[in-house]
Amino acid sequence: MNKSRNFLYGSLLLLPAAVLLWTFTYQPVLATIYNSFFTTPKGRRPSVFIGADHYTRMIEDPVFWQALTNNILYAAVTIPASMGLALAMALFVNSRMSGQGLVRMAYFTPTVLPMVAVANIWLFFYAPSYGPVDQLLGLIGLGHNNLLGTPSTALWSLIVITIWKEAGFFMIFYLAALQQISPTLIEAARLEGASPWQIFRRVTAPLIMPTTLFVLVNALIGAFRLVDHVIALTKGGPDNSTTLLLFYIYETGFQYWDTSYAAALTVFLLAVLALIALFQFGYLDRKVHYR
Amino acid sequence: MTSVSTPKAGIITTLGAWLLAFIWISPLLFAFWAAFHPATGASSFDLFAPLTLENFSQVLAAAPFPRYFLNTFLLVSLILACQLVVCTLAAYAFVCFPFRGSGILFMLVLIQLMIMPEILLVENYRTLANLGLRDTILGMGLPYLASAFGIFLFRQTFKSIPKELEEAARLEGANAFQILMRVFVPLAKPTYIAFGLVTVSYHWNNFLWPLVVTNSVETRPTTVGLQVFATVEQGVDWARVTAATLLSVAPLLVAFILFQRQFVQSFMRAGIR
Amino acid sequence: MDISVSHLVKDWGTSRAVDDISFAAEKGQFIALLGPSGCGKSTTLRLIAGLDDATSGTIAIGDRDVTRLMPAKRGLSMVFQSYALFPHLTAAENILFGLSVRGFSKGEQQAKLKLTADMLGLEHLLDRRPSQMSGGQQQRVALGRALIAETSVCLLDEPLSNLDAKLRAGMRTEIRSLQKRLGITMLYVTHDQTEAMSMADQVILMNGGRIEQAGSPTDLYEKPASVFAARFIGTPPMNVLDLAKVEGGMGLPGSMRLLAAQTSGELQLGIRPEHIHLSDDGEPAVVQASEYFGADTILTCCIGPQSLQVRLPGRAGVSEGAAIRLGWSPTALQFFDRSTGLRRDDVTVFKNP
Amino acid sequence: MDISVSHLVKDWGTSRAVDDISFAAEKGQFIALLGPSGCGKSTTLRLIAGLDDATSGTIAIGDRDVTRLMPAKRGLSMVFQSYALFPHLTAAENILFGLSVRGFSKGEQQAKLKLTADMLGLEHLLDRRPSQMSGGQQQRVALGRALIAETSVCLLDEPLSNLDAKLRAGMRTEIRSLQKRLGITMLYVTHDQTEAMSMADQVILMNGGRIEQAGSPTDLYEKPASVFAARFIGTPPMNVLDLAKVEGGMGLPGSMRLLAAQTSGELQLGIRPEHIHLSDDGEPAVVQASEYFGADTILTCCIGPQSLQVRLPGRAGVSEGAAIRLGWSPTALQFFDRSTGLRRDDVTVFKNP
Amino acid sequence: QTKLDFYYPVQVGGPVTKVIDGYVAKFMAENPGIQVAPIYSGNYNDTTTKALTAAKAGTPPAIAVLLATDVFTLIDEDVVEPIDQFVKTDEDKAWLDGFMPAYLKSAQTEGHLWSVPFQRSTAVMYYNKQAFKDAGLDPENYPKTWDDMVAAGKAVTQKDASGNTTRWGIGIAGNVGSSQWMFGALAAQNGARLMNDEGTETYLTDPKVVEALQYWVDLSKKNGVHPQGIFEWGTAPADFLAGRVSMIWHTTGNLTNIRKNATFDFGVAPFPGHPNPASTLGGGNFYIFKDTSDEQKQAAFKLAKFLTSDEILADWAVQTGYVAPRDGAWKTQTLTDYTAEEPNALVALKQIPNAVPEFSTHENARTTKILNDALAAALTGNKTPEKALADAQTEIDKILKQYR
Ligand SMILES: Nc1ncnc2c1ncn2[C@@H]1O[C@H](COP(=O)(O)OP(=O)(O)OP(=O)(O)O)[C@@H](O)[C@H]1O
Ligand SMILES: Nc1ncnc2c1ncn2[C@@H]1O[C@H](COP(=O)(O)OP(=O)(O)OP(=O)(O)O)[C@@H](O)[C@H]1O
Ligand SMILES: O=P(O)(O)OC[C@H](O)CO
Ligand SMILES: [Mg+2]
Ligand SMILES: [Mg+2]
Repeated sequence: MNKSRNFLYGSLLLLPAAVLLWTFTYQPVLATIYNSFFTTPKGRRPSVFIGADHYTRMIEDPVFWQALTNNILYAAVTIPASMGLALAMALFVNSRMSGQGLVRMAYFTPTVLPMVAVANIWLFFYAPSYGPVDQLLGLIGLGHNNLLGTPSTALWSLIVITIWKEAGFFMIFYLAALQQISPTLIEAARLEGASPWQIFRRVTAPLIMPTTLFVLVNALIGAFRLVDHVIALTKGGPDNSTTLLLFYIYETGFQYWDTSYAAALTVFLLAVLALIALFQFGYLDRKVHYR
Repeated sequence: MTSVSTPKAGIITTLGAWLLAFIWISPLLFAFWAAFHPATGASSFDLFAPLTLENFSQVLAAAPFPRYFLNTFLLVSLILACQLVVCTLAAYAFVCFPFRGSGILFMLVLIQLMIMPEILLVENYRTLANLGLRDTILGMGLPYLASAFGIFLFRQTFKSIPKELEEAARLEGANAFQILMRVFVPLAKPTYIAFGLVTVSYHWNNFLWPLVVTNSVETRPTTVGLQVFATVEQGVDWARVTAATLLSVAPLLVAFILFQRQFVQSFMRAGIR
Repeated sequence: MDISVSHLVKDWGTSRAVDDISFAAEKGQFIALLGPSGCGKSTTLRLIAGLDDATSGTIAIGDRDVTRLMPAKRGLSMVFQSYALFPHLTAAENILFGLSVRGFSKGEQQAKLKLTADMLGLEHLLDRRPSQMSGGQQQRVALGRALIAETSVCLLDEPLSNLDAKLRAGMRTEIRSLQKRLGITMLYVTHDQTEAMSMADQVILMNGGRIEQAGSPTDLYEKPASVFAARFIGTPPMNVLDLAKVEGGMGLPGSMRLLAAQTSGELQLGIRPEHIHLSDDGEPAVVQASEYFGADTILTCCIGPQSLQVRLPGRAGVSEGAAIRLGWSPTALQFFDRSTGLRRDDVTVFKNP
Repeated sequence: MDISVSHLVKDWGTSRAVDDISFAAEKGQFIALLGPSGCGKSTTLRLIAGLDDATSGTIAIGDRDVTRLMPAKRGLSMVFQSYALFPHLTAAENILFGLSVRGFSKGEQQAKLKLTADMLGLEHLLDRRPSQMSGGQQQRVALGRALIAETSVCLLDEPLSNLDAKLRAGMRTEIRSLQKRLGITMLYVTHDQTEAMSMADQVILMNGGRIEQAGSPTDLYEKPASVFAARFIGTPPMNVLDLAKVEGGMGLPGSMRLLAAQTSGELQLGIRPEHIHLSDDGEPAVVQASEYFGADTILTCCIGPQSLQVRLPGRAGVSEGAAIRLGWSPTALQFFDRSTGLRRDDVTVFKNP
Repeated sequence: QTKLDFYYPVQVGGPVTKVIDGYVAKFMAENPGIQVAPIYSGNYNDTTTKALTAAKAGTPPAIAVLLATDVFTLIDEDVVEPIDQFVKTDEDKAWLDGFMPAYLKSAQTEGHLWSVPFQRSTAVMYYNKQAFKDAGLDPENYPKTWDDMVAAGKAVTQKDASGNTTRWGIGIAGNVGSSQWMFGALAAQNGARLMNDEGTETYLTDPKVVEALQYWVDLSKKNGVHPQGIFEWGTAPADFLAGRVSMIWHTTGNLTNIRKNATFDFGVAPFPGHPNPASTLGGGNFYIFKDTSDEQKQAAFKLAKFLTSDEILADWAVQTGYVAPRDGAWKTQTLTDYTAEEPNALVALKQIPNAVPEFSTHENARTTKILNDALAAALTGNKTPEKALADAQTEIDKILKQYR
């Protein structure tokens, strides 16, 4: 239809979303970048331009590097583990078995629970000596750990919680994808003599590839966004062993009140997310769409 | 749900699935167990400790959880209602009124899929303070009222609605608003349900941003309330903390258990994948 | 004139989908727009409906020039190939959609609904959703939605192509008799020549965005204006064979028999399968395949290097590889120019002694 | 016997989809399983393929009882209605899927691929994905995947129903000639009687899970075992009219003419539309509708209270409402028992003077 | 009508909020022109965060109870008024003079008094007399030196058949937000200070400070009387009450809680020394914020005075276990009755002369976090005490440089 009408209607309809997105996404991004070049205004010291000082400070900041390495380890473990488990769960739930509904519910339930609430339960699970996890470890002779209180295990403990929380969520996407696969395709493969493993490798897995990539992007974003359990369980400790990037931003901004340095850290996080976005639009969207 | 031709799972698969399910549900089972037993039972895990509702009544007496629920409910309703409207309008514009540059606008919108408001919490906090909306439910919801995810999802769904339906409505004399309300919206119902569920559970569970913007009991949502409750100066009392935890997850959990079938199905029908 | 289209052109980017189409339909006529896939039928229909904008040309409905009007203002109704029923509405709500968005009163709506439903035999289906109806029933509801507005022009885009063969035959007669009864003008798009031939008062045969031939079904069948028209119509279609120069005229290559008295130019011979019969003194041929359909048998035969199809009644009892002789009446022969593909009425048929 | 099925039964919960089916196919035969939607054709095929388990009965392929074997072990191949091509694989990879999962060497695979692709004319399509191919091309790839394994039995479930009419006719002859050339046994499910009639050596007509009639196409056409078979086959199908008692025998209600010498029981008369012609001393009838198809015209007429269809060659030139007279040869008449619907060969046709 | 927001650091609900609500109601009854809204905002950390957040946004609370140690941070952010500027009348002066100087000291800098003490504490040692008795120790003879504590710890520690410890000797909270407080005491016991009074210097590399940390680390590493890793402040009372740890260092503010829930005979002891006993002062003061109207400030001051009256402080001490920071309060009937019945309540008070201020510097949140991290690193064996403290000193120097 006619172009000016489209423009009028289109822009009117887009207006509310545009205003909101500008105010709470784009403008803050720009402001964050801008503020990262100034000192934090304190009641008695107005802010002054300091160029890239915050960024050099960042490079010298051991906590930042620790947060970054923690976050990379956190992502590198939680993402494949939760995706793999999610796929296994989806395959389980997609096959006919008794109690299928209950099993699906069990998998999915952690997803709907608030992370902070869940953290309280896990705090007990991880409690030294009487917590169930430690008792289980005790059974195999590895007992008496202060899992959350020891730097070498604290991050792993959070990783386990994250996997537990996220796998069920990703399962839904996989389940949807699996159900989208026409059963005749599986039948055709069976007729051709493919074993269950071959069917998975050569038919199912390629067909759910788009889902895998979609889930991957979500998981990547999540790995840099979810810090509720850090706040609730460890506050980044002990000795920063569980400090993740966003938690460090929160801590710097709202505990130390160094908002400008927090802005510089945020800019770094935004750059990471931009990389993910580039990866998605540049690579994933050009991936072969089979249907 | 399962198509008939899916092979029946073997015994090992079934056992594996059940074991995993048990592990996955055990934290919740434990919480139930601890919340209904006296405080001393919890940490020593005495299976035969007597049942009690004491913990719940103590929690309710100790903290204004009903108020927190109300706050969460108001917050979630506000966000959901606004998101539905704002995202529907935007998606409709992208699908039915494309103009020069709307493609680029859409790409811009997609950026917000990556940059959730909580990442920008320092700046957003400043904005909110300038608006004088700190420590208000509106302020807590405001950064989320336009959801890129919603726009993306609705656009996708609207695009998948056969063009002929829109054309048929146009031929029958329906105007743009009628077409939206009488054709697009009802047809996208599964997507709306799925999106609604995602939004509700996201904001019911959201913590960091509300933690930053709320100060008072009058605005604090359940998650923050629970965190404040569990932040100990005098020592953790597992029984009461699990009781409080259960209280705060209960509404969502009950809703989920009741509607899990629809939840999962609408998720799939909405083609979120 | 109820519909009149002149010099209609539609470009999609650089490609021309509709290329200077003009035709007119009288009130109460049933016009079929026929042609192969991609020839521009749907585009033409959509231009008339106003769903797309014409690049140039004019469209008039009744006596109004509607070229620039909105679809809803053109005073026509349309039935879509996919029916385009609203899946979330019941049959009744679907039929009433237009009246309801136009703000007709409930009473009026119900009265009209009753009439339409009676006419189409939909009374017991009114509460069902499209997903609860068979294809034929959905088709009827789509018709109902188009007819309830009582516009004088109704456009239909391949309305039967999603139905199975049996149903299609039934709906064909149903639509046609409805159209006659209500006296509305119908413009009917189809790529199925059987449908066009059996239903239309006038067939407009399109090819590559242009009109190839327009006329009554008999015209198209008996006097195809081109090889394209000849081969497009009829199952099996007309046989078109190259002719070669023979002593004294032209004949089939490899045969001495003269068929045309002409000697200049390159000619093609057209003959319909049902006009060929077994004949002891006919042209020798070899059977390549034989398909039995109960009422008829279709033979595929070779005469020299060329192959042609023959329709014989009942079970022919000729097996593959058999040598037979084929005869025809000279009046059954038609001629085409091999280079232009156009019909040649100036060729003298050579009458065999 | 290449396929032999005996007393096959399949229950879905409480409803019986396949009800005691037995038949056998000789090596190299083309068998069509024909019947209306829901009659159990696909279920029968899937039982034979081993995709579903039979409730009771046995299935043998070649000389092996395969009733309890896995699908892949039964030595057969299958073509699905939806083609079931793997969307992420190229045509070549689709065709080779079975060989590759069975661990054939690359060399063998390529050799066989070349043969199959040549045979089906797929050489230039081998690198394309299904989404980049037309329906007909996809169909060919699906056939290729079934044929490359060189099993002696191939099952096909409505392989052509997703194609348009023109393509369907082409593929029909292609499949049939391939089958003959390779000498494989094909079991072919269709609900389209034209397909079954024109392709099959033997047609198995199913209805409600049971076999209604099994025999050659000519048998089914000329000697339908029941009213169901009579009406299922032929376009338009056979006219089946109730007979009433008349002086000295039975005739059409409202007519004095005797048709059957019988007087007891309730009879129905069957006559095919193409066996009726206009005849000056025939039965009086009124034309209700006339459909012109070029080669033929189908008239729908009334004789007394009953309606029947008549197929006349060319343009009949009879308009609606005209009074005509219809004649037929006594040999064209068939009789059925009105209560059982079964064929009655014992009825004496009354020869009009 | 003047409206006041009053931030108070406690988990919402809990018995303590009822008490505060009661005081506020009483105050409002006496001052009909003032309306006070108490806002319970979590632990000290959260409350400081909230108050600062609010102040920066221009909507500060009129008055808040925040850690005494936050004084530098609050001054730097320029959000609080010096309290002494409200002190005009003689009566006010008398009120001010009634506070114990030890508690006032930490609130004085730049020549002003910035806050007034309210719920003050010292850290004390709770010990399980039953466990002492079981181990053959004299339950009344609590450990007085570091060595005593190790010895007692060894005596009460119990292991099961497989060698796993079922009861620990001593637990000192090492988590973020608590460890700096505990460590201040340890350092003082060894005769060292962690920082100067101006909050511009820290002395973490002082060998005595390092030695103090080494002692803490050795409690578990060498002597095996302390749980490994980080012992949590939050779970400490539960562990003590469940008999899993026989001695804990905790705030006196937990006395009432432990008194109510203990199922065994327990004692409260002053901290040991090496050789001189020492503890740290802790707890919260009233701060009055800038950026509110004069009426609100005046009303806030009135509230502060009301809540720090001898009667209220006495009642507060009974209700919680906190130390009333005014001598006058200890002379009230309420407290004399109470201490007669529960002499443990006096332990904290008696410790005051031996107590040092809690760790506090400019940018306190950040320096405290750095110190916490260093302590955690040492306690978990990631770094040696020297290295951990030296690293922390370097980091803190970078931050405090600008304030010197
Ligand atoms: N929206 C469009 N944009 C670009 N090209 C189009 C569009 N619609 C149709 N075309 C092109 O215009 C030509 C005519 O298309 P049209 O749909 O009118 O054919 P048709 O005769 O209806 O064919 P069919 O029988 O397959 O429906 C085709 O080449 C088609 O690809
Ligand atoms: N998986 C199944 N579960 C339950 N009932 C089934 C199943 N598959 C088929 N049926 C039922 O069995 C009967 C026969 O179905 P079948 O698919 O064999 O019919 P068909 O002859 O192939 O029909 P069509 O021509 O529509 O494909 C039908 O009533 C159908 O509803
Ligand atoms: O728990 P409190 O009130 O004694 O305070 C303890 C310390 O000051 C915390 O750093
Ligand atoms: Mg079309
Ligand atoms: Mg079928």
